[in-house]
Amino acid sequence: MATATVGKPEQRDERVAGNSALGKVLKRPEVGALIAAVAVFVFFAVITDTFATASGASTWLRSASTIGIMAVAVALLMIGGEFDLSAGAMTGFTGLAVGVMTTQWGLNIWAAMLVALVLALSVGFVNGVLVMRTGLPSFIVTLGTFFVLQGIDLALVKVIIGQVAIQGMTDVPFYDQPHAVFGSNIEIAGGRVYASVFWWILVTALATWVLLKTRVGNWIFAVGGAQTSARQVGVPVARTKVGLFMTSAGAGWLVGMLLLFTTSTVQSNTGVGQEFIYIICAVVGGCLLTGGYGSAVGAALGALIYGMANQGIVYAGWDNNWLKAFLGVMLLGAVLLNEAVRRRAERSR
Amino acid sequence: MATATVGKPEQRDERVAGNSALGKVLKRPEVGALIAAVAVFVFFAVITDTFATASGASTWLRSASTIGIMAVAVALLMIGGEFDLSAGAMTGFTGLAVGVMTTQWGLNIWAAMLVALVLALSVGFVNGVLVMRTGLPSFIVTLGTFFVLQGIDLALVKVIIGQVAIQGMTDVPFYDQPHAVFGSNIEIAGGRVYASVFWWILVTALATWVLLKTRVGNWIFAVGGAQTSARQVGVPVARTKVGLFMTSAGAGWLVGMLLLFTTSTVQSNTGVGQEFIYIICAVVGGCLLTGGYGSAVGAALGALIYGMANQGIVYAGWDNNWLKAFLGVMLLGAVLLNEAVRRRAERSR
Amino acid sequence: MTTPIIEVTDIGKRYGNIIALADVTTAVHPGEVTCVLGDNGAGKSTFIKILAGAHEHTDGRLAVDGEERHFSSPREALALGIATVYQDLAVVPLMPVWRNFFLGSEPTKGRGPWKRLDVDFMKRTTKSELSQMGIDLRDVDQPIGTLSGGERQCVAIARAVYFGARVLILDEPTAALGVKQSGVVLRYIARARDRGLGVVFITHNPHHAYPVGDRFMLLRRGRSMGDYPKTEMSLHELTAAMAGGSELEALSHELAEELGRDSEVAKALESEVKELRT
Amino acid sequence: MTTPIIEVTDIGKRYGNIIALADVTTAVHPGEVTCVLGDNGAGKSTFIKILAGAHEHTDGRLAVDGEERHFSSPREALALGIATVYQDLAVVPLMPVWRNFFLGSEPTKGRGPWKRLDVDFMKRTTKSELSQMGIDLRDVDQPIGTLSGGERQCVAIARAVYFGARVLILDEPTAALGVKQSGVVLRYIARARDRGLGVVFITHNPHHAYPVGDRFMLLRRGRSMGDYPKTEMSLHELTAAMAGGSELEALSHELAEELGRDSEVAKALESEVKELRT
Amino acid sequence: GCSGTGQEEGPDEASDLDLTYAVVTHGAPGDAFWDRVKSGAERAGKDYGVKVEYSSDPDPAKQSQLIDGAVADKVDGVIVSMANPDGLEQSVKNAVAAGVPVITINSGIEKWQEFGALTHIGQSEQIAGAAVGTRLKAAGWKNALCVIQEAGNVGLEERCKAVTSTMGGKVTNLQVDGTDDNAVQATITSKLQADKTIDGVLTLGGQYAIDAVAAVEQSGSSAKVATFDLSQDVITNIKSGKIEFAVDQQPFVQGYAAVTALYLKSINGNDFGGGQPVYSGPAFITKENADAVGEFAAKGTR
Ligand SMILES: Nc1ncnc2c1ncn2[C@@H]1O[C@H](COP(=O)(O)OP(=O)(O)OP(=O)(O)O)[C@@H](O)[C@H]1O
Ligand SMILES: Nc1ncnc2c1ncn2[C@@H]1O[C@H](COP(=O)(O)OP(=O)(O)OP(=O)(O)O)[C@@H](O)[C@H]1O
Ligand SMILES: [Mg+2]
Ligand SMILES: [Mg+2]
Repeated sequence: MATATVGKPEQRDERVAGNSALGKVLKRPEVGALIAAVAVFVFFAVITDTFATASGASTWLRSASTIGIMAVAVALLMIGGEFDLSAGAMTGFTGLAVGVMTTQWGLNIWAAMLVALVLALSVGFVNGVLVMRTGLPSFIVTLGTFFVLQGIDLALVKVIIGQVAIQGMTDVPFYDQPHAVFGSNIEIAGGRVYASVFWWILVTALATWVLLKTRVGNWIFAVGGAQTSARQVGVPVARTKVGLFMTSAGAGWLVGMLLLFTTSTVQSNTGVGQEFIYIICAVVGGCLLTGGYGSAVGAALGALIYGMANQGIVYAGWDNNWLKAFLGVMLLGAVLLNEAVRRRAERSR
Repeated sequence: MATATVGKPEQRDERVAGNSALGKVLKRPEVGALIAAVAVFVFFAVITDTFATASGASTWLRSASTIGIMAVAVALLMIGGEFDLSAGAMTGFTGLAVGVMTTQWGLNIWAAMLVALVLALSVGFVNGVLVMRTGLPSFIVTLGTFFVLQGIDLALVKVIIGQVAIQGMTDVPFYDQPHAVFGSNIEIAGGRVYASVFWWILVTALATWVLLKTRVGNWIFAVGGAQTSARQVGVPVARTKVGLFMTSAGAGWLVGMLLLFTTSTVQSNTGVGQEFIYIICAVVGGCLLTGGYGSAVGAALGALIYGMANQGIVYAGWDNNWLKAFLGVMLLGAVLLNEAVRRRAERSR
Repeated sequence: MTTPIIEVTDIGKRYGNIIALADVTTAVHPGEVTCVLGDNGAGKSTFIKILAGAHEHTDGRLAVDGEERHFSSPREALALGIATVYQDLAVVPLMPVWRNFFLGSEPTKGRGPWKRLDVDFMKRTTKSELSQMGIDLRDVDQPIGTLSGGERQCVAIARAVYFGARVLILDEPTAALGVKQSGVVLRYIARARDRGLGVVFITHNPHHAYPVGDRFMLLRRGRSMGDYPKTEMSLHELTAAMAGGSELEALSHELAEELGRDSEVAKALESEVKELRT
Repeated sequence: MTTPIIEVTDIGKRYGNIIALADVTTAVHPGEVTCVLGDNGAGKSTFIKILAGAHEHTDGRLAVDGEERHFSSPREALALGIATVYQDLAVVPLMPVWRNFFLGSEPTKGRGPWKRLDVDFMKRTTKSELSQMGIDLRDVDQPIGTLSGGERQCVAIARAVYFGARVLILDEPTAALGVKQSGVVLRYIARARDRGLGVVFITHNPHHAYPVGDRFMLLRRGRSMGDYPKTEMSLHELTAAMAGGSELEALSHELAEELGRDSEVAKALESEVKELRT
Repeated sequence: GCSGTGQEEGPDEASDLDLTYAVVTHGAPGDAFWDRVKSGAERAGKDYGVKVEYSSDPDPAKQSQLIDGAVADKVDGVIVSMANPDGLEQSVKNAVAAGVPVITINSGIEKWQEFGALTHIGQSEQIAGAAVGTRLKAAGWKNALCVIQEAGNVGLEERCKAVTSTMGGKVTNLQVDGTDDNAVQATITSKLQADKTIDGVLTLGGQYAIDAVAAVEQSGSSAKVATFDLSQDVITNIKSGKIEFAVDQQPFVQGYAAVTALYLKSINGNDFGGGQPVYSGPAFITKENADAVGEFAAKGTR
């Protein structure tokens, strides 16, 4: 009987067959994605010459990094049971805001960045409050915000600067200060590693810490997994969700700065359409669309897979018109592998 | 006690306050969307001259119709708890398939259409079986299909016909037979009404009948609302879902034919990006993203709202760069109104 | 004895490395009520889910009418006339009560393309079947998720009773029910038995189990402790077996002190403690 | 008598045009167990959800410590020391058991940016609190959705008992529990009362209600039928009141015939029928 | 009629006529090229005092609906870009039949006459691409990349195809995600690393030329860069020699001239172009003439 083992917890439970540490590790949501990422890496390392070199890695790491930062933020939100379709447009919006404020209005560059951050966080706040207040699905609310931001990016910027892309950013005073933080790169083993890669790692680590080790992380899983239950046991649901929307807006600001100071320009359509790529990366990394399950590392790995596949196809020199088809097969393959690993883990003894 | 009223069902229940028929009607998922649609209509009818004329209506009805057919099919799928991101690309794929088979290979036009239908249904079937077999989220599986279809649409079509759009369709023998069915228009009260509008009404009516009056409809709600429960009481979950995927692929074929025979051309990027518009229309029409709730009429109204807003903004002559922003505000307004009506209905006595 | 409808031999179920059930052998006979007893987490629900086709067993064999089966879905079990009330009720919260009642076995009228749900019949039947259980619904169009726990359970039971043709499986059907509704359920079970159905009944209440049960199967930590006919067991022994285990003396004493001697639970524990001493 | 912790006056709750509760007046006193009794769908859960802050009341007033309140979230009630076990348990199925146990009131260690969950303590406490209830979990890292119904209920109860500071509200806590676990829960209730907590206890089992209850509140079809101290009620009267209603004679007879006289349910119905006759 | 002021009888004042023209193109929203067409048309509208309503959709079905809508709105003239003539045939013919003058711009030079348009103004993708190809051939490009920033866009595909036809060497199309400059740079870099023989990168928008310049630097390749369309940064890069040349298709002219043509038709019944198409470009911007256009590029009109 149950009470028989009370007080002797060290005794082996006859109701558990085996209990390998490996099995436990394999159950984490991101392990499947990790194995899939390794598979994609090996695949391209074998069939192309450049992919696995330092300079090759530099390229796909870079393209994965900005997507990865957003994917992690969006993954947090998805674990919390919500979507943010304005995340992509936000990256363009913040970049354009800084560009307009500095090149046109001559504002100090750091001040402009601060203003842009405040703007971004306010949009996130409005998103969150609207979702919680009206009870509308976040899919629709943030779609609205997305459209509005897209309109601002295009029409307002056009009105102010007369064209649809920021020009002459490098001539702005003190440009190289934020450039050093967001846009520079250092050479490691013959490949350039961009600042965005370090930011990506930082954001992923931070998000993982928050998710697994803090109260807020517990609340994020709870509001996404069963909102009513979470509310009933006293989780501050509204505050948690609004915070998540602000986080994803904040990440949008960060990526906006990375884009602006790496390429020294942003355009009106920057980030439009990317919002779904973030969601895709999160799902590839093991997040559930229905909320309550997933990991930050998984989302980062999802972005890595996406970035590697995207660049790997170019390295392989395959007919570029098939790009999307290859990408589709690759993603599907990665997710299938991911799923197979997880199932194996569940069956493992 | 409970038994007190047994056998006297006509007696008024003291546990129910009021029971107005109006309240009951207002609770249906599509009523909010209907009121929102009326509001959008009135708005544009007032501020523009052309919107409410027969020829104006003809334009926005036409643009709503093809989106509406897909929105209804996608709504069924969403009620069943799944997504189909390949729905948009499918419209282009089927149109291109027929175009290539007739203009390049000289196949009989009806035979080509039949082949395209079989192709579409097979893709739907594969989608469904993959989702059910692998347990992967349909969001990812159909994203894979989407990418593959997009690749085929672009690369394969280019290989075969050397360009990315079908040309010369009108010269194909017997072109006017399917054109009469899918592409013609008749004049009603001075406005042209396209065949697609009638198809739209037909599809909506059919979907409503299936959802509300047949066993399959019951199963669709059940598999979307609580898949495990549905399985446990004996609902054939896999068959229902595979059927839904095939339905949305079939609708893609229908819309592909409507596009092909109305404009006499389709191009490689036809339908790409539309998949989310279908989902948006379904959600505006009251479908839950999480499944188990929604209506076909609602989705059709969602498409109507989208079509009216899109075209109305053009009639109003507002700056095209703001189009998206207006659209966002409009959609948000419609959904808010929708929600307000539903809440009022729930509080109504 | 009659040939059994369902026979299981050394059946077992693992979820990954968790062994929920192992080596259970028993049979369901027509016209007989088999009570499955056991502590929380003993594996009762797992056992009946295997019978109902909701979970595939990972070890052992399952035979229906002598033919070996590996149910891959509850639909197969239902087709053989095996109806089940699950502990978590298996309802679709957002759907109206009447749609839930007939879910998976909807009656239709009309033919060919006009074949459609017989909505009137469905609503009428739902209302009347429930009021026979003592549940007077305001409106069968209410989503079932808005019903009270007991009302929901009654829908699940009424549904299984309505569709159960040869075997009726009930997983703690009386848990959320009032005294009167429990009485109705017990009567249903007795009637089903009399009509020749095989019944599998799970409960934690010995006063519910003893009057209707013909055989009692005891599960403990996922293993069967044996299968006893009613003749070999008294209500007292049954109660003691359900409380199960050892080291109960202290709890029994404490309870008796804190709650007084009239508590059923205290009495049950006490009787068991006595038994263990002898 | 002591001043009540919670006092409700003419309280009511409507869901749209459905009146689930109307005109209920009662109070929760420290050191007293109030049992709420009633048929399925009588409004018991609705009542306690109002006390717990999960639903806002639509009519009447609610006062805590004499101060009028309109809880807009359960967090406010929890902050006042009111802990609740909901009938549907309020757990997050995908989360591990230990995270569920402490959800909303997580203990932390470290300071400033190093403030983090005290995972060790959380796991240890969960394991030990549950084994005190007679539940021996394999692994507190299991998602709570994979536990058996009774195990899950025990987690919810252990959590409320652990955090309940002044008022403990329990909605059918023993429904899915085995005999031993039920005993533990009753002991918890008795202890909480002795420590001076106010307890609200809902059950359909008179044998659980009578030993621990100090006052009995009867709900019928959403309305209160009165509030009786234990001194004014015998176990028999209580059982009869719980079975409630009229037209029970036939059912009682039938049951007695079909199940034999030893059925608890049959007896309860019989006694009520007798009472109604007198 | 007579007027007491003694002025010569001339065309009516536009403000009296209250004219409205619709411009319906196949440009994607935010596309820099089409943004300049729009600017040109709107500027002409302002200059002449007529109302210009611009709308666009890359999908021919939607574009034809926009034309139908404009006709229903009883505008006084329609300007259409015909990337996919078959898709617009019915709508354009309907507009002509309804008595609305139609001008085609940019692409559609093969069909404008057949559909009954007044004239065609522009420089089709075909012509522009071919001209660039010739020039690249002269510059000695052997193995070029043609960077397409929007998958499946008919116009961009045509342009690369035309370049291929006249350049002689090898031209590889490279699809990039135009909404993510970071990815654009990375993808071009990858391609240059993967194929060291590439000696030139041709981009189809000014924005992407900047990305290409950065990519060339990163990959250590010696490839040259050339581009369609201008921007301030492109001019800067041309001056510093990082971009060989830019093809100015003069989109502003296409918009402006088309409105002018309609205006002349409205006020004076003129047939602009006299039944022949009118070319709007291309103009090549190199180090030599970069200064002259720099000012206009900064304003976003060139
Ligand atoms: N959200 C809701 N919307 C509409 N009606 C509801 C809702 N919640 C509860 N009800 C109705 O209110 C009544 C009271 O429900 P409640 O859950 O309080 O009953 P209960 O006394 O707890 O019953 P049980 O013993 O079965 O748990 C029921 O008839 C139920 O149908
Ligand atoms: N999906 C699952 N994954 C892992 N373990 C599971 C799963 N389902 C059940 N279990 C475990 O199997 C054991 C038996 O569960 P089961 O539900 O059969 O118990 P039960 O006898 O019905 O208990 P109760 O009386 O509480 O309902 C439990 O310990 C539970 O934790
Ligand atoms: Mg169970
Ligand atoms: Mg209840």
